[in-house]
Amino acid sequence: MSEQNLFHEVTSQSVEERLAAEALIVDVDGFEGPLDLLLSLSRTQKVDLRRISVLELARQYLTFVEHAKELRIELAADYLVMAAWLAYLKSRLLLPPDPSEEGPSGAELAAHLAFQLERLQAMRDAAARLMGRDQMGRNFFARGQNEDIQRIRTVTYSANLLDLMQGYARIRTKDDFRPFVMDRDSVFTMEEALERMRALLGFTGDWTDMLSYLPDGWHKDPVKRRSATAATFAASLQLVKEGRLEIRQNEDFAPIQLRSLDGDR
Amino acid sequence: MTDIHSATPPGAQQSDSDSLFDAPPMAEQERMVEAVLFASSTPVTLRDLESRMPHGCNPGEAVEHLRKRYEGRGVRVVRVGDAWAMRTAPDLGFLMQKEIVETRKLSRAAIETLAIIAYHQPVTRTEIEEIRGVSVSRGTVDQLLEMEWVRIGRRRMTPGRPVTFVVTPVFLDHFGLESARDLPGLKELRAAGLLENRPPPGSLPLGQGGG
Amino acid sequence: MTDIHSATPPGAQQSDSDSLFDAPPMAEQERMVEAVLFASSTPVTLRDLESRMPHGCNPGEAVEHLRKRYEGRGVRVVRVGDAWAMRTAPDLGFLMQKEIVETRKLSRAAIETLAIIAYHQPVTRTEIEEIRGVSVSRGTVDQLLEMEWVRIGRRRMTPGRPVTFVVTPVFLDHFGLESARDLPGLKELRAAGLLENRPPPGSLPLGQGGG
Repeated sequence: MSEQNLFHEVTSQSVEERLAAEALIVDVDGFEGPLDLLLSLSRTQKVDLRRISVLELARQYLTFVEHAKELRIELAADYLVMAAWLAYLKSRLLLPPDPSEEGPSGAELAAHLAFQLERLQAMRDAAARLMGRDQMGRNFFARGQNEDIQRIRTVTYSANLLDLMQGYARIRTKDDFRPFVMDRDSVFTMEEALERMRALLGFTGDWTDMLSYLPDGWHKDPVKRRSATAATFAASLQLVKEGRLEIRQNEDFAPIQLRSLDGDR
Repeated sequence: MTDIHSATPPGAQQSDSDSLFDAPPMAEQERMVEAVLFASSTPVTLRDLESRMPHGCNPGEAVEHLRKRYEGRGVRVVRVGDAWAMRTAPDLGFLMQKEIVETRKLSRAAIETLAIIAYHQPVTRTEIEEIRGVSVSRGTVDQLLEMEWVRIGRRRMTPGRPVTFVVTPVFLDHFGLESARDLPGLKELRAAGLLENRPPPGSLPLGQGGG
Repeated sequence: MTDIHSATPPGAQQSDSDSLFDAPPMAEQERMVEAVLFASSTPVTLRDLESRMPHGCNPGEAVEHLRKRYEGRGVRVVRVGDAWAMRTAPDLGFLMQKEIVETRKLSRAAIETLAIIAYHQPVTRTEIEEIRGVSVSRGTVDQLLEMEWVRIGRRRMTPGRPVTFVVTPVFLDHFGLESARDLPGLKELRAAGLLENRPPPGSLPLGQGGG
């Protein structure tokens, strides 16, 4: 029971136990978090982790934290979070279960904590066993002189007649060479279309022909018209994707129509 | 690297030019495997053996013969994942004082993290943190990655698509394990349910430090 | 390394503390020698073996047994000066090599240089540089020479007697040309659309111009 508590009833503790308890406090930096501390505390119960009393453990932990506070030891936040949680767990374990209360029962929470402690302990044991194994470079050895494969690297270079002729053409026509640049005058970009349409969106609650969104001066010239139409269509699809537009076409090659969804919101 | 050889299964019908040469006798194949495994300090896959040996060889069978031949000798033929290697017998380690390589001392956190990755793989950083109850420092995992004991596995198909960690053949080789299934006590841990990733009921304050 | 053990000949009277331990059986000594020779990065002398092995061992005899055991195997025990080592059998050397054939695209500088040599041969380095408008790095020409697509022709009978470059039969063979005169001229290049900065159409009417 609580009489076995680490820090209460100091008088009944052996010197050794007391030293161990103080070592816990002094060494708080040596713990890798609250779970590690809980695992250490649980050893004082000297039982199989499956039979551990979580209630008892919670008491030990809370005493530990109180004691640390008395000694003005700054505990990291996660130790205090754990303390708060354990205090809550303790109350749920002690009080009769309230059927109206939602969430997991105290027993379930306690079982999970016990599981976590057991799992951590199991991993520690596994780590110890792993490191206790024969290891290469310590117990057994690989070949000392690696005569590993000699790699004979043959590099062949490829070039075909086309490469050759293009190479030559590039040099011979250098003087009248002009890097290929798209003629931007008659290109309406999707970004431009998007910007334009975002500004116009609010005005249309009804189905409107997409072509009415084409900017002024882009209707006549067939090249410009094609570019503007494509950009506006792509921008429309983007806005549909964003949920701001609806798009429809009644039949093949029929006008594409748009309707703003902004008004519905 | 060419896959031409390994593309032809050993028993398969071979093209005319190939069938001019019979595969060497098994004793000879065993010699070949012996030479290659002996010469290489890192494990060699059957696929690699096959690509180096003449057509029609059966390196798997040859390795098996070789393994038997070396049983009880000062050097052993060991399996490492899907590859094979020759290693000195562990009981003779005492003769090798000179060869001992000082390995970097791993921190307790690194050792625990390594064990968790080995036993729980593929495992996410969050899961490691949940098991250890503390956040895992970047350096710890980096050190294991750098040693090539751990590598990044597939992403977990859960929100955020977190990366997972798995152990490598270098890890298996170092600890003399044939595969991750041969980790000591793995079966018992699994049977005891300790390798499960049980979600906490409600919210527990453990292992959330990293999240 | 200590010389204490080797100072005592194996058969000699041993001190009381030593004689408490019998030397291991010869089969065991052989295993030890096997492991040490395998793991050591350099050949090992008998003296060194003796200093590593337990008292009373006879490494010379053990090496001899081991050497016999490995006769005809894929690995041999060989004497190197006054030391011993294990080496793969020489007839299996072919397994230790791996041929990798890598195909790389010729650099733009190399292609242009090659083209100039092909169209203008025999041509000096200075002329190549004049045509390309940039200096030609030594490596570029060396690469073409090494590939045997280009060779050194006659010296030009001008001041400084510079060497000229010409293309080789290997070059003609590679590009499927009978002679360098078969290379299409500028007119044909233009007809093929090669002189305009357009991506060339899928198939080019190459060799249409024939002459």
